[in-house]
Amino acid sequence: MPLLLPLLVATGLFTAGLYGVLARRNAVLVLMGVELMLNAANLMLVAFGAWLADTLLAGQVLTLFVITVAAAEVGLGLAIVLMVYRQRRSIALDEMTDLHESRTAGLS
Amino acid sequence: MSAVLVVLLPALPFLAAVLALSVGRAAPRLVAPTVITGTALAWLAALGLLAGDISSGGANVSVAGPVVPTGGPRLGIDLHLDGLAAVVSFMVTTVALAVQVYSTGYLRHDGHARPGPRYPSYAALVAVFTAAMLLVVVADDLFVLIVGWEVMGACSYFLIGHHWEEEGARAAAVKAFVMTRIGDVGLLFGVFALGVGAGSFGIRDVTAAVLSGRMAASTLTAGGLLLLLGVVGKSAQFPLHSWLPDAMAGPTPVSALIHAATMVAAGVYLVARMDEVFLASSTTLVALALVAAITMLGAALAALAQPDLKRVLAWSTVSQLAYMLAALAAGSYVAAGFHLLTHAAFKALLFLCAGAVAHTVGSTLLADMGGLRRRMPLTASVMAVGLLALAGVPPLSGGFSKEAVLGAVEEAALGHSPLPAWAGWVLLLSALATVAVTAAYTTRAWLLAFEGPEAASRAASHGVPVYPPTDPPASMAGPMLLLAVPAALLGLAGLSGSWLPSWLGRGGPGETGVFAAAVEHTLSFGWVTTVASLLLVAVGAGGTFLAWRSAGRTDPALHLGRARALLTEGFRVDEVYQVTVVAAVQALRAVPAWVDRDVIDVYVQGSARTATALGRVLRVSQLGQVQVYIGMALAGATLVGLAAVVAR
Amino acid sequence: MSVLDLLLRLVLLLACFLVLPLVVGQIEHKAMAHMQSRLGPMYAGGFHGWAQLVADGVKFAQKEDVLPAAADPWVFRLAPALALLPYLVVLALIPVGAGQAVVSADVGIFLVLAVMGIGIIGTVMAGWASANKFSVLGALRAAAQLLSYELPLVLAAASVAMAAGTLSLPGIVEAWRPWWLLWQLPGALIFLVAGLAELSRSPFDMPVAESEIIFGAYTEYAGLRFALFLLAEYAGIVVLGALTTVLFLGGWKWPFLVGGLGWLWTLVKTLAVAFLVIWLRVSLPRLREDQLQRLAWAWLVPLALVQLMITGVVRVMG
Amino acid sequence: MNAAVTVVFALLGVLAVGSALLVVTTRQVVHAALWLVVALGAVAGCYLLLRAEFVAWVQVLVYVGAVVVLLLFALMLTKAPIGVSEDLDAGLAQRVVAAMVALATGALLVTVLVDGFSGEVIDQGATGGAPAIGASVFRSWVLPFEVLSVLLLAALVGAIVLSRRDVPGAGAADSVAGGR
Repeated sequence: MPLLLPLLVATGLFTAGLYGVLARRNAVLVLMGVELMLNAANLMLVAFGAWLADTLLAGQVLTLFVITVAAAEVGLGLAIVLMVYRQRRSIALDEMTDLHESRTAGLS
Repeated sequence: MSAVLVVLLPALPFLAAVLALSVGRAAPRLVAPTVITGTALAWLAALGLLAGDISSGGANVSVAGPVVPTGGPRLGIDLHLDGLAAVVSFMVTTVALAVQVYSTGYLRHDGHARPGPRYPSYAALVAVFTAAMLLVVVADDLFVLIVGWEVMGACSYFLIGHHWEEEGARAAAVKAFVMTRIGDVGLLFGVFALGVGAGSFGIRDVTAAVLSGRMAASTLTAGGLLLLLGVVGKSAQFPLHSWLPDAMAGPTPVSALIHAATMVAAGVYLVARMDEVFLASSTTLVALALVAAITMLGAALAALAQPDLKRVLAWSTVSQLAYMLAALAAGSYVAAGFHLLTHAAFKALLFLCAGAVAHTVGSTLLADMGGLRRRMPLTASVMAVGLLALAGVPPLSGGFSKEAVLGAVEEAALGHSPLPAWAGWVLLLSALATVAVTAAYTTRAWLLAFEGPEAASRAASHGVPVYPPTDPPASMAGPMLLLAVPAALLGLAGLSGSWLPSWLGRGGPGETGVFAAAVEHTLSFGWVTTVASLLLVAVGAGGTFLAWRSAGRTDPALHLGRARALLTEGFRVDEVYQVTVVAAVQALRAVPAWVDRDVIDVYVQGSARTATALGRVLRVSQLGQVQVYIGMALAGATLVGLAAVVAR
Repeated sequence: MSVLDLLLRLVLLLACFLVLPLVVGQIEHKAMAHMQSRLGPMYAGGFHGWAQLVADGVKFAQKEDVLPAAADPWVFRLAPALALLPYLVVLALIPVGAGQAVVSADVGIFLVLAVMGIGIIGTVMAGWASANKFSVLGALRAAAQLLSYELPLVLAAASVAMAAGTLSLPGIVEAWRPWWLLWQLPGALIFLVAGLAELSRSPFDMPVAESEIIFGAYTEYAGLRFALFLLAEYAGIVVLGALTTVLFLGGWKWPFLVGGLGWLWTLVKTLAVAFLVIWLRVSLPRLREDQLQRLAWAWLVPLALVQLMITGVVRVMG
Repeated sequence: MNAAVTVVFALLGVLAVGSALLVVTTRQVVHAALWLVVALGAVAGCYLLLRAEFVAWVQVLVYVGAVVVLLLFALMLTKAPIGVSEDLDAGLAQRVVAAMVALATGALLVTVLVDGFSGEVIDQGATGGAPAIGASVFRSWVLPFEVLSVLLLAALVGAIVLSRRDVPGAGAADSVAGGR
């Protein structure tokens, strides 16, 4: 199998995930985009691990770690999303702009 | 055995200081025993070395340490102890021990059982200072010597600034540090010149190179003059002398140890140790003689007019150090060493007495004293011993050593030494004049402090509780009495013309050399100078006494008229510095100020203004929408990656 | 293995997958009936109504395939298949005798647990796509239940895997010894309880609590699709029984009759566990939602961790 | 590795990328999650073909079994409607910019990867069976493993604190329909 094949698949996943992160309003959908990007990274790790015939299995182990981190990230992310929903009845990202500087306030 | 003692000599006080500092906070009680024990052990080591020196007629102990790879001249961590070093180290440890014991009483505040909170650091600094001085004494390498030399300077800075809450103490500390530093720069370059010239930084290597004539005359002269600059700074000689009177802002025991007996003597010691270097170049020798001649008379005159007892002693120290340098210039390091020893004894004694007076009177101004002879009989008697020794009255120590110096200078004036005869005459006349002035100011100090009416306004003027002055406690009186013995009797060592030379001998083949015949290795007393000086003492003392009597037992210095103010301010040398050096520096300081404000600050403030302006622009992009940020970041990262791809 | 062999195994698997749930369902009918002092179906097919469930199946097939107007058609239709499929995969991995599994996998137990987790997506899809409040509630309950009980389930299985030193299902059976019945008893109980909860079987049947939310996620289903959900439930019982057998009860091992007839013992043990499941349904009342979560987090997870620790200690000491 | 594997991998890859595109473009929010299941499953298949068996099943167990269920859970708690929602995507301008950034990133990646690795061939994947992975994790990677366990614990605590309502100052007063 050419190494390029899994790499291109991963690139496709990454590009799609990136678009999702950038273009979606719904926070849960943005999280899905993040998951896609993480999966792209994982696929690359595994593919390179297979290509290098790594006896330490570094690629696969790192993939496991990334999956673990992703699970933690989703758990926390969704907790935050639910919190936001409870407060505002909406999880549209472009409405969560409370932390930006107001245009009328001066530098202080 | 002796080698071990030589190493222990500086190591013991240093270890004591480290210990004292480490336990100082937790157990202040242990500080005094620690430092006194360390100093006492060093004193014992010095005593052992001195005994060996006296019994064998000249010590000669070398300790070779590791050699530092320099790629140039040899630099070894070596120690060497000769007769001179043995005697001086014994003197240093004796004074240091006395000062350490004395300090436990001096730094005790009224009504307190223990010394104050600054005592641990103070005691540790004094111990470090002792170690550094001993390192200078036993150093066999110029860089080892410089290490001790600089550590001494630092300790001196801290100790002068002991009362750092006082403006004067801080200023005096800085002044002492800066002025000695000027000299130290000279010393450092002198060491470089001599070391490179001799191919080694070892002191004996340098002197050997000088004796064998291997060193170029120009190198020798340059190195000697530069060394002389260091000596002038450290020993407070003209023109770098004015820090020493100001340094009296420090505690009196510190003045006794550092600014009378040891640190200022380091310069003299260096010249004595390396006198081959100075004797080999008549330029250096003349410079040394002129510095000594100017300093001794000027400082003595300045001492005559001081209103402050400690400043009198300080100026007299400057003057007496010049005596030693005069002997060295005349080619007699034995006479110089003799005076160094006696001076250390009686000057330390005088300072301790002055401290005792100040401690009980609450002031060092002569105007606040008067009539103390009846109040403090013990202090008065030992003070009398010290003052008489200082005035050079036989059979007290100062009388003999001063005669030795005068004898050496007379030999020089008669052309029996490498010093040109004219310079010898200048030196001799100055020295004789100084004898009279010295007698005058010692008499004045005695009369003002211990005779006459008691100062009635003492308490009112200084807000100190009114209680009659008394003799100091045992911890202070003990060291005073201890020092009174050598101050009185040390001169007897000069009775035999051969004892001191053999004790101070180098003990090695260095004795023989091209200058061996020319250099005085014995003490000589000339009848002419002896009689002349005794007469001059009588004139100076008697004149002062008469002036005092005639002026209604007031300050005889009042007779000096207009000159009094000039002398009080030390010939206004500081003002000269103020209008020349200081003014020049302050004028120059406008340049970096301008650079800082109009060049550097422009960039700094410009960057701030740019950042602010950019912030105003970039604020538009801060929409608070996280996706926009991510998108921008990724777009930027992509651009960077793109640049990397394209650039390749 | 040849293609023919594989084909034969698949046919056998399919047969088991279709027959065994029916058997369990029939047992449930009759056992419940007798426990409640009634007869249950008695007429279909003749002897004690053995063909009742077949007749039910025919009835389901004849019913109209109702699609709610507001439903999401694709998801609605796909859900039953997704709920059923994982159990088929799991069944294929169960070794019925020494070397007698349709597919053998190196990481068998892990694969089983992974695949079983997918089934819940079918239920959630069904609940959401039905466009019915009760269905969504049921799906949410089912999802919450699954997420909570997945942890003790995996931990209990991990205990056995650690004891056997392998993740392979046949390997676990090979390594099994009778005294493990005692050693792994807490793990077995935890596994069974958590499995029940994953299957939404009583007393953990809040997701389908008919008295509260009608039939939860399956409310809007009718006809064949509903039958598929029912089939999934009974297949789940079979799978749970088979897994408990393989992991904790020694699989095909027995003091006698081992040679060649191991599959019989597997079957007997599986049906015994299935009977236990039915028995529990009849005996115990339904838990409340908060009681369910408390049971999972306050009892099962700590217990499973203790079991894991005991197993570890014994393994290291032994 | 033979040609059949390559072909299957290619098909799985197309499936994965295609469903990923549907995840990010569909206008029905639950469909996005379901397409995500397909994409993640296809990636798990890719792992299998790369002989990373253990990773593949972990992918199924954690991603499909847990992460997606959590996502669906969250979607339902936030009242995901059936049918097309118009407010899932940002405005057209943002979408265009997003597409440009994504495409540029993708193009860059493709350029770099093709430039660097075209012609390289995976002969034999390192077999990622459970024993090998276990040995690697607990010998070479035990420290990161422990750190990760702490991370998971922290995430657990954080999620609980965020979602509890009896913590002072946390959460809003109103409640949401849900099965907890």
